[in-house]
Amino acid sequence: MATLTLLYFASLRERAGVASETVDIAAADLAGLYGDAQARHGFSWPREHLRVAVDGEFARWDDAPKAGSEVAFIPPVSGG
Amino acid sequence: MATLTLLYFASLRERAGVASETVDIAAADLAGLYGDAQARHGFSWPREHLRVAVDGEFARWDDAPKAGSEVAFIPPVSGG
Amino acid sequence: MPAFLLSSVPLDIASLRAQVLDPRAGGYASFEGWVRDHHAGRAVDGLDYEAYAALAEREGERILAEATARFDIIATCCAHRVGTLAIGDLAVWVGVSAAHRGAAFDACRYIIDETKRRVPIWKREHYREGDADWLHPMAEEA
Amino acid sequence: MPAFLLSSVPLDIASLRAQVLDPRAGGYASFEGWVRDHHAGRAVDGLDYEAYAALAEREGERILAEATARFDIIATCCAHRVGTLAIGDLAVWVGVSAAHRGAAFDACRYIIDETKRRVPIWKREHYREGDADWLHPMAEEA
Repeated sequence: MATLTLLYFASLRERAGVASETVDIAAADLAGLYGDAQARHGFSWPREHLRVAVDGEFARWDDAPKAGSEVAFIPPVSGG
Repeated sequence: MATLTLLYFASLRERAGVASETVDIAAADLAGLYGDAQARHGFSWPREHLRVAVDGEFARWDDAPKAGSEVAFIPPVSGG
Repeated sequence: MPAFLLSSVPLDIASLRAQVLDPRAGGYASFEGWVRDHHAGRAVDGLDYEAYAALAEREGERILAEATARFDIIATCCAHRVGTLAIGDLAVWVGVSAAHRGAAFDACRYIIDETKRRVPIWKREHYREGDADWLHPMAEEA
Repeated sequence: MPAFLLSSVPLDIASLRAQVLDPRAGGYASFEGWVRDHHAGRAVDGLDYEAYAALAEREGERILAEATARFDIIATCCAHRVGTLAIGDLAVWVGVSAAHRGAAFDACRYIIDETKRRVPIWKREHYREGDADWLHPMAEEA
């Protein structure tokens, strides 16, 4: 089965206990991918408050997961 | 007769050929003082485009000249 | 190409500033964000910044390009720290040069506003009481 | 007491900036005016600044006090060169620290705008063609 890499940052990373993990592509879109990760790690963030990025570019939740890609869930930012 | 010191800056200084001069107080107000200086040095600036200061503070053209004071005619500024 | 830089070592303001110097420039506006000793009523001892580096640099350069297109400026640069910072440390620096000051101010403000809003960098505050928290502001920050 | 300084030697940005550093400050905005190589379509080689020092410092400090009263800032300082300057030289520097960036930007802009409008300092431009002129702008400068 095809896999991709999930990246976690800040409170998501702390909650997941890992900065990244390689997962099988079970979901049909990035939204489904987040739903699975959310269930697995108990993330409290509803998807509506996050953004998603693929290979270092912002993406859309209804994009299909690509094998070998790097998918990041982006909680609200606080730089500056 | 009482005297005061006139200060000239920038193009007024160049036109007058001096940075300061001590003059007898002949005029009744600072406007008159400028009128005299204007006639003496051929300043092209109408008084309406200048400000006047006495002893390092902005003053009014209808203020009376004070003996021993320092009066500066301030052409439009261009700092910064 | 305007540069958006992430740095894990202290920012050198003099060399950042030198990147935007230009003989055509009459005005230069800069902004610095410093770590302050309090936030939302709590005493703060220091903080960590974490970034999604690949996306942060790309999104940051997009912001600088937008500012260059939108305002009549000559050069701009932005740098942001990652890692552990103490009170008073420089967290972010923005510099903009322009022929006239209005464009320099407007672009500088645009860049810091958009950087805080869009660039994937996160702050974890260490409170004097001993706990720490990642900040994920939902509304526009104060 | 916020300081407005006239200097006949080059401004030292690092030590000026140090005057407004404060652990309560989260934002710092600064403005620099540089001598540029052209003005009103003419090539410029350099310039002289002349000030009515006593009044310039007093009016400058009045402006800094106004900014402090009007905006929620922590500290501010402004310095202006007098004497002969070359292209690229720093002519004026303004720095403002504040808890939040909006006040820092607004105060910084207020201070440079009012300084250019009110402080008795005059600029004499040297043109590449060899002549020179005192600038006495009648309308708001560009």
